[in-house]
Amino acid sequence: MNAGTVPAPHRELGLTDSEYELICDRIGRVPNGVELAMFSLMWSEHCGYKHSRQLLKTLPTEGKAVVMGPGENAGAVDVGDGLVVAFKVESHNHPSAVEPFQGAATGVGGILRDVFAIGARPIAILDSLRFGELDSPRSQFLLDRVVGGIAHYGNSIGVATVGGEIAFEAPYEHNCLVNAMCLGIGPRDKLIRSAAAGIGNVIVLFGALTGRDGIGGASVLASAELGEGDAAKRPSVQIGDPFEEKRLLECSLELLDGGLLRSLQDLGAAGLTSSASEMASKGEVGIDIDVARVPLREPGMEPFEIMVSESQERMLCVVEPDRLQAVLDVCAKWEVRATAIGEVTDTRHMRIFSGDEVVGDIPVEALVDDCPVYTLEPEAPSEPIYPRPPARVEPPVDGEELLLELLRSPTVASKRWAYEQYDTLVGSRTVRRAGAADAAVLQLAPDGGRGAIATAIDGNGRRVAIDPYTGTVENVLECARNLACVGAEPLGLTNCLNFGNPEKPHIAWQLTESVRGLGDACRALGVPVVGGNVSLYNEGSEGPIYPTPIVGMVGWLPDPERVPSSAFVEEGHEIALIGPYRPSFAGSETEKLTGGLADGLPPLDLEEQGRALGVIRDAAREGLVASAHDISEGGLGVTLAESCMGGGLGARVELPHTGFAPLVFGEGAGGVVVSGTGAAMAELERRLGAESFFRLGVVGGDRLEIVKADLTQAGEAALAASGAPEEVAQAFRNRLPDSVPAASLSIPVADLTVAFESGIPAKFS
Amino acid sequence: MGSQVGGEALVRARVLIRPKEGILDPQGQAVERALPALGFQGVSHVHVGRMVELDVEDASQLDQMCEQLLSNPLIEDYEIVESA
Amino acid sequence: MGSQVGGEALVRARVLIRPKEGILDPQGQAVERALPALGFQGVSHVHVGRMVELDVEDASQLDQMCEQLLSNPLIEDYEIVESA
Amino acid sequence: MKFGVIRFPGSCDEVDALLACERFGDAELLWHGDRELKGADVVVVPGGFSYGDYLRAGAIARFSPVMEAVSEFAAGGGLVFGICNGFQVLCEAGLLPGALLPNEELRFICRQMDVVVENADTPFTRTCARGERLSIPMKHMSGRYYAPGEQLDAMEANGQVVLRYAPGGPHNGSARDIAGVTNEAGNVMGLMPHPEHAVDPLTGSTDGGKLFESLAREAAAVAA
Ligand SMILES: Nc1ncnc2c1ncn2[C@@H]1O[C@H](COP(=O)(O)OP(=O)(O)O)[C@@H](O)[C@H]1O
Ligand SMILES: [Mg+2]
Repeated sequence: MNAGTVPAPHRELGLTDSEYELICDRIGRVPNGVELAMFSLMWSEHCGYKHSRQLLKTLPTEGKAVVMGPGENAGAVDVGDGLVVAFKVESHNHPSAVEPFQGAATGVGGILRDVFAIGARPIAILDSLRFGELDSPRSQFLLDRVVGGIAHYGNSIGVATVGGEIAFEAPYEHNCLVNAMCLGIGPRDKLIRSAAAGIGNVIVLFGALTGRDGIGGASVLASAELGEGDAAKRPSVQIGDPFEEKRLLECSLELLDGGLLRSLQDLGAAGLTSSASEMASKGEVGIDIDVARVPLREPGMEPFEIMVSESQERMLCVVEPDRLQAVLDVCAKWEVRATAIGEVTDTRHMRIFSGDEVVGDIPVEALVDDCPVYTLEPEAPSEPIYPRPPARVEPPVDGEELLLELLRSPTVASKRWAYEQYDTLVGSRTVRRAGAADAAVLQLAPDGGRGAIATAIDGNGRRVAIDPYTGTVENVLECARNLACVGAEPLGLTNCLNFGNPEKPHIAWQLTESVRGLGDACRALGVPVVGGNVSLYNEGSEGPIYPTPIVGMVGWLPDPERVPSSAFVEEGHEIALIGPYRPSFAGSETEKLTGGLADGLPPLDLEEQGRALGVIRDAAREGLVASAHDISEGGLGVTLAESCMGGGLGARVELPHTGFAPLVFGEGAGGVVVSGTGAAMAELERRLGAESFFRLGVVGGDRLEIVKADLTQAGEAALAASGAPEEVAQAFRNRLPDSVPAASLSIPVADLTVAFESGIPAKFS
Repeated sequence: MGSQVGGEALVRARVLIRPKEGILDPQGQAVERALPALGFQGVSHVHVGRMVELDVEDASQLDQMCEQLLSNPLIEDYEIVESA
Repeated sequence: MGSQVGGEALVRARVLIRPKEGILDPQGQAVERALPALGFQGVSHVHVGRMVELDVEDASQLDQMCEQLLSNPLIEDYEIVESA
Repeated sequence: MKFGVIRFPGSCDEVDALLACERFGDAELLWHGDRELKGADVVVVPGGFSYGDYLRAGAIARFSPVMEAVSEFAAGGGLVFGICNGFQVLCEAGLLPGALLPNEELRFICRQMDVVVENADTPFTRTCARGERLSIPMKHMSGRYYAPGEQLDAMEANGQVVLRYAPGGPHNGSARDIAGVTNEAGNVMGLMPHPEHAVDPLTGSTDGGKLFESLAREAAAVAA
C-alpha cells in the first residue's frame, strides 16, 4: 500500500465504495468493525455469488428424484426404500495453492460436513484435480501434497475415496484446482434442513475450538493495541483434524437419529457469520449470539475474530431448551465440545453480544439478501486467449510411438500412484473401485440388495477453453456416459464452476456460454442440478486458468452383479464401437502433443446422444455386454489400450482406410467400446441399427493390433463418418493431415502397460 | 542417546520443528486429552512436533535447509541445536 | 520460539524421540536423498523423529509418560530436556 | 457363538468387521469406554485410525477401559483378533510381540494382495491349508512389521508367523514379509490386511471369510 493514502477498511476487506454506501443505507448508520467484517464476508463473491447468481438461476433443478435442490448444504436424490443419496462438489483451490496438503485435506473436511449437515452419512469421496504440466517441479510438489492431503483426511475419517480425475495443463501452473465431491446416504425421513426455527430455541456450537484461522483479510479491523507481530498469530493456513471431524460426524448423526435437533448447519467459509445468518435467513427469524461463550483456542480473540474465524470441524445446531441436556450428553459421549452460544429470536436481526454488551446488530435481510448482484458483460474474445501448448512430438510421427506417447502423457496415464493412496474399500460398498470401471459403483445394502449407485466426476478444461458451450455439453455427456457404462441412470448432477475473473468480458463470456451448455445438456438428458459451487478469480500471473466446469453425477442401477468391467474379460469376445461418435483432432490429446489448440469443436446433437446413452445403459444393466468403456481423453486407440491392459488381454481390430488416423487418435463425444459374445453383439446391433454400431474385432492374444483394412463399402462409409454432418466433421478432422500417421499398429500389451504406468512416476525425486 | 560426530569437520545438529503458535495442533491436543485417563495429571500445553537429526559439513547451511525442506515455514517454527 | 512457564511449579519439558539405532528409518533416508537435489552437500546420518513439548507439574512423572505413551521402547529411544 | 467388535473414537472399519462377523456368528459392537465384553467369545479389534493415530498408531487406544478387559480376556485364553489398526493397538498393548512402523514408501497403500498361510494350525486359520494363498486387500500407512531378529527366529520356530505377503508383490517393507502373527500362546492374532473386506464376491474376494469362519468354529467347539 502506498504511503500517504489512508485506506478505508472496507476497501481492504474487498468491498467497493458503492457497496459500503449500500450497507450504510441499509442499516441506517455506519457499521462498526464487527458488522463491517460480517458484511464483507457475506457480500463476498464466495458467499454472495455476486457474479454468478443470475446465471445459476437458469439451471434446471427439478426432477422426480430430487429431495433437496440447490440452496441446502448438499443436494439429495431419492434412491428408493426410504433412502436418499446426498452429494455436492466444492473447490478448495486457493488454500491448496498456498499449502497443498492442508488445503486439500480441509477441502475434503469441508465437503464431508456439507453432506452430514443434512443428515446423510458420507460414503464416498471423489476428487477432481488440475495442475500445471508435470515436468514442472512445482506441479510435482503440488500433486504429491494434494493427493497426500486428500488421502490423509479421507482415510483417517473412514470414508472411501472411490474416484476422481487428474489433468495437467500449463494454464493451471499458478492456479491449481482442487475440487472434492462427497456422497452420503441417509434415511429420507431423518434429513434435516438448516433453517433456524422456534423462537427461544437454543443455538449450540459444537466441535473444535475457535482459533484465529482464516482471519487474514479482516485483520485490518484489529484494534490498535494488538501490536506488531500479531499478524503472525492470524494463520492463513488451516490445519485439518480428521479425528475431530470423525467424532463430529458420529455425534451429529446420533443427534439426528435421536430426533434431538431442529436444524443443523456446518461452519464453512465465513464461519459463524455465514452459518448463523443463513440459518436465520432461511428460517425468517433472528439470532442472538454471545461471542463470550464461544470456546476459544487462543486467548484474547476479539469479537469480530470470533465471528469470522474459519476454524474447521465445527457445526451449529438449533435445539429446543428441554432437549439441550440430551444434546450435550451425546456430545460428551463422542468427546465433542458443545456450548450453548445463543438463541433464536423474533427480531429478524443478527445480534452479536460480548457478554452483556451488544457488539453488532444487523437485519438478517441486509446481510443475506441485499448482497448486490452484478450482471456480467460477456464478450467473445476476438483472438485466442490461451497460447498453444509446446509440441511434444514432432511430425511425422510413428503411430505406435504416438499411442505410447499418449499413454505416457500424465493426463492420460495411469493414476494408480494416486488412487492406491486412497482407502477405496471402507464401508463395504465398493463394487467397482477406481481404475476398474468408468464410474465407481457402490452397493446400497450389503450383497447388492436395493441395487447400487454409480458416481463419476468429469471436466475437460482444454475443450471448454476451445469452445465453452460445446465443451461443457461434452462434460455432462461424458459423465452421463461413464454412468451408462455401468448401467446407471443419472438422478442428479452437482457442479463446480472454476473460472477466471468474471469482471473481464471474455471470462464472463466463457462463464455464460458454459452455464448455457450445462443447462442445455441437463435439460436434454433430464438430469436436474441439485447443487454446486462457484470458484471465480482463478488467475495466475500468466493469465486465467482454462475455464473448468466440473460435473459430478450420481445414478442408480438395479443389479450390481451385472455391472460390466471397463476391461476386456474373455478371449474370443467380439469388440464393437457403439454410439454416435464423430472424432476429430480438435481439442484432442494428440492435437496438444503436436502443439495445436483448435478454435472450435464440432457441434453435437444432444437428442441423438441421449438416445444412445439409453441403449448403452440398458445393455450394461442387462449384463448383455461383458465390458464397456467410454472413449475420452486420447481417443479410441487409448480406450482400446486401456481395455486390453485392464484384463491383460490383447485385441485385434480393423478400421477403415478413410479417416483411419482421426478414428484412432481423434476425440469426440458419444463413443463407447464394448465387448461380449457374438450373440450379444448381434443383439446390440439390432437395437442400435447400423448407424451407431460398428463391429471392430476380437479380444485375444497378447498384442493390441489396430489394422487398416479394406472394409466393405458400407462399413467404410459408416465408420468414417459415423453418421452426419459429414462436412462439419471433415473440417475438424483434417486439422493434422500430415503429422499423424496412418499405418496399422501392433503393440504388445506389456509395452502399453509400461508406458501407461510410467506417466506419473511413483517418486519424483 | 548421545550424538556421535562422524568425520573431521562434521557438525551434529538437531532441528526441532513445532507447529507455529496459533496453528491448530491436533496431535498435541489428542495427547493432552489422553494423559489424564492414564493417570497423569497436571500436564498442559502439549505440542507434538518433529525432530531431525543430521551430520552436516557446513553448519551455515542449516537455516536454509530448514526453510526449504525440513520445516514448512507457513505452519511450523524451527530451532537448531548444534551438539558438536 | 522460547518456552514460557505458565503457573507456579510448572516445568516446561521437551521429549525428543528417535528411531532406535539399526531400525530402518525411511523418513531420514528420504530427507538425506532430497538434500543434494536442493544443492545441500555433505549431509549424512539423517534421522527423523518426534518432539513432544509439554508443561508438567510433576517432572518426576516424565520418564513414566515417555515409557508408557510418548515413545515405544521397542523401536524408539527418548531423551528428556527440561527447560525451566 | 458371538463376536464382539470394539469401537474406538476414530475406528473406521468396525461396521465392516461387524458385517463380516455376522456372516459366521452373532456379533455386537463394544464401546471403548466400557469395561464390558458382553459375553463375546471372540474379540475383534478393528481397523481405522483410533484417536486419529496421533503420536503413534494405536498408542492412545490401548489405554481405553475396554482394553483392560481385553487384556484379562486374552490372559485367560480368550480369542482376540486385531485387524490393521487393531494389530497396532494389540502390539502397543503388549498383547502381541513387535511393532508396526510407517510403510517403507511413506505412503498409505490400498491394494488387493495375496497372502500365504504359513500356519494353518491356529484358531484363526484352521479352515485354510498351509501354503494356501488368500486374496485380501491391505490398506494402511504404518504396516511395516518389526521385531528384533532373535525374537523373529523364536516366533518362526513357535509357529507364530501365521501370514506372509506372497513373494513378488510389493508391500510395506515388513520384516520377513510378515503380514500376521500370533502371541506365544496362540490365542491373540494381529494382521495388517483386511479380511473383513474380503467376504463378498461383489466387493472383491471371499478369502478373508475363512479367518472369521475358523474363529466361529473354534469358539463353537470350545463352547460345546
Ligand atoms: N454451480 C452451482 N450449481 C448449482 N448450485 C450451486 C452452484 N454453486 C453453488 N450452488 C448452491 O448454492 C448454495 C450455496 O453454496 P455454498 O456457498 O458452496 O454452500 P456452503 O456454504 O454450504 O458450502 C448451495 O446450496 C449450492 O449447492
Ligand atoms: Mg454448508
